[in-house]
Amino acid sequence: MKKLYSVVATAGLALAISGCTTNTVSTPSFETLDEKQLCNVKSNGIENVLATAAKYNKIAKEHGVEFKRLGMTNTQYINETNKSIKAGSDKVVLLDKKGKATKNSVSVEYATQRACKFAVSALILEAEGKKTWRTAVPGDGFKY
Amino acid sequence: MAKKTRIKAKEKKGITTAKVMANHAMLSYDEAKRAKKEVNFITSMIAKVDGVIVYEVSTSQFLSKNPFVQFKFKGANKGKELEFTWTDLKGNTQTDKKKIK
Amino acid sequence: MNRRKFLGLGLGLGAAAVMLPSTLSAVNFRETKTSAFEGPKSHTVDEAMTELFGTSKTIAGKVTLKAPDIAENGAVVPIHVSSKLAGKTVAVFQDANPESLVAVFTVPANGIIDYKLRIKMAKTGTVTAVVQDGTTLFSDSKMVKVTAGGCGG
Amino acid sequence: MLLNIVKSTALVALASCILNAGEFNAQAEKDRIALIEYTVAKFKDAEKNRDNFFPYSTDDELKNNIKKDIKVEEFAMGNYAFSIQGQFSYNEIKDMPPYEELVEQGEELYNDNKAIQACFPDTTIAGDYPYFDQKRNEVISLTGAINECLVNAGQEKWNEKKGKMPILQAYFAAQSTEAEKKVNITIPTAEAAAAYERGKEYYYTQRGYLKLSCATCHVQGAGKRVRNESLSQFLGQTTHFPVYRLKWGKDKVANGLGTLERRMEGCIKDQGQVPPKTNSKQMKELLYFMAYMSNGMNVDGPDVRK
Repeated sequence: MKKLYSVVATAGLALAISGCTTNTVSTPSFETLDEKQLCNVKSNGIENVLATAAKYNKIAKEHGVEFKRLGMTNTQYINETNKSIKAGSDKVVLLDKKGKATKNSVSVEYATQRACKFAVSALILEAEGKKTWRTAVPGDGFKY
Repeated sequence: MAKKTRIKAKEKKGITTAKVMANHAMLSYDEAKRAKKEVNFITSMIAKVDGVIVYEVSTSQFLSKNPFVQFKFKGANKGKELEFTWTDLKGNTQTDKKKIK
Repeated sequence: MNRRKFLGLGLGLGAAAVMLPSTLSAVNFRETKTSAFEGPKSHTVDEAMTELFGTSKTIAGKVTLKAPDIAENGAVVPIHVSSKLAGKTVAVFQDANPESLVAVFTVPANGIIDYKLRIKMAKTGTVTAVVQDGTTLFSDSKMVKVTAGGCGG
Repeated sequence: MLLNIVKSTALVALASCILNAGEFNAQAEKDRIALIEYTVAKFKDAEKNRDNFFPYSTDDELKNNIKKDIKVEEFAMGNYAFSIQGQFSYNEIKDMPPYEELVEQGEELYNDNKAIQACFPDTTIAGDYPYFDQKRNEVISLTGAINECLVNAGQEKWNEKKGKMPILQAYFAAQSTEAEKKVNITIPTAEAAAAYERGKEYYYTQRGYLKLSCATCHVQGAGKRVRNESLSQFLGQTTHFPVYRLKWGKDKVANGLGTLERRMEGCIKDQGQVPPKTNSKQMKELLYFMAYMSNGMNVDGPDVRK
């Protein structure tokens, strides 16, 4: 019986520790980020929105929740947008999955807004996911 | 073309079933053009037991890469050797043998 | 132009190689019916069939063709032709590629019409199997849908 | 050295499993049984259960393309377990699969490499990975163990996704299948249980710009379609790796075979997310959780997919 107690205690402790580490990684405040306001290029300006994108994407990357679309990571997307701005171009050339330039491009404004949106949503999604994931588990929160 | 043709031949109730997978890129005209390689594919396959033809097919560029064929024939016993030969467009041929189980 | 020239050369070599071993009884359809395989006019199934058999009139039935409704991958489409007919020649056609004749089997004395093979299809099309019994052609057809299959990398 | 570690951990794992069975793996067992119940119920009769499970599927699909009364063991076949349409091709290709020569190459790789032989004296171990190493307190994947073995012997690491790695693993899988081994994942300690839970959270958490979780498609979505793809069910998802995919092998047969990690990476990319690194803790814990869910099922690799 005593042994069982100790087993339960260590298990609890381990769970607490692991739970703790994952909790500290995601600050709850991310859930309340206002993506529309933060990523509005017209009211904030392209440079600021791109800086916001870079800031939050860095955190998303550390948390392992960075978005990727059509072979391009959000980091690549931000880098390419920065390059275009520096070069004075109003177009961002999209890359393929090997990192090579494709024939397709988008406007700097669109790229900036999307990069920001992706960075912020990744963190919001992560924070929401902490609360909602159990609703998908059969035998737990998922009822059918 | 050094790779062997994979052959499995089994006899049951007088009927032998042979499964064969040849090793060939089977580059069709379109594929060869895209890959910038010379077109080449198997154009004929023949199988024999004791020198008697038991399977014969003329093939085209539309067989899959490493083409697989299965065929059945009567009259061969376990222990006999099945001899399978293919010839491709460039005139390469390869013959492999396998005992019928 | 180049292609035809090359083909001619290839066939010549192929024929020479085939003649060497004791395959004298073999009917090499690629040699005798070149036009059915590659002929400039034989782009449809009907035309290729006419080149090969002299007619494209077939009776549906007595031949069973099995093929998937939707191919897992157009590069590997399994086909199964079987028949109880005592025919001597079996041919497989398809209309998904520019040229339609896929394979011609010569059924040997001990042979059974029960053939499997795996073919390539560039797009959705109909596969047709024909067995020649005497002067009559029996056939079965099946439509195979080809899509770019499989998700994820 | 590694052999000793493996041996001792295996012994400890076995012993602690007997001692603590029903303790550290209690939650995992509950999850596993709940998943089996759900999957079996869902595919009992798709047409009858449409309101519950398949509200968007067509009549034709439910009636003609989803098999009824599927046995638990059959779920290891992926979507071919239920998809009548896919079964013809699958069975035909399985009859003489393109990976046979690669299994033989895997055997040669094994016979030619003394280090690998020393690390893996038993070749029927495909169902025992990933396992939780109690000394190191981490999940060890088969891919990770093979590369570690090579590095310890002063050899170069192999690509974790294609090439020699899945070819050797195909040999292990074929040997395990032949020996009729079953998936046998243990959860020996509290730390192992925590790793399992983290893997579970990953599987069920929505990610990427499409806001999909693995479960969206493979638990709730199993049996439904995305474009023309029948989504496979989670149960039995890891039993048959490495897998030969027709699309991977399109240009070169040797490239057709891929490890479980290669498949996972592609799947996670489709979620709209940057996948975790092949040998990262996150990936290994995810695989650990997934493999546990197939516990007790037959190892049946390598296999072929579209």
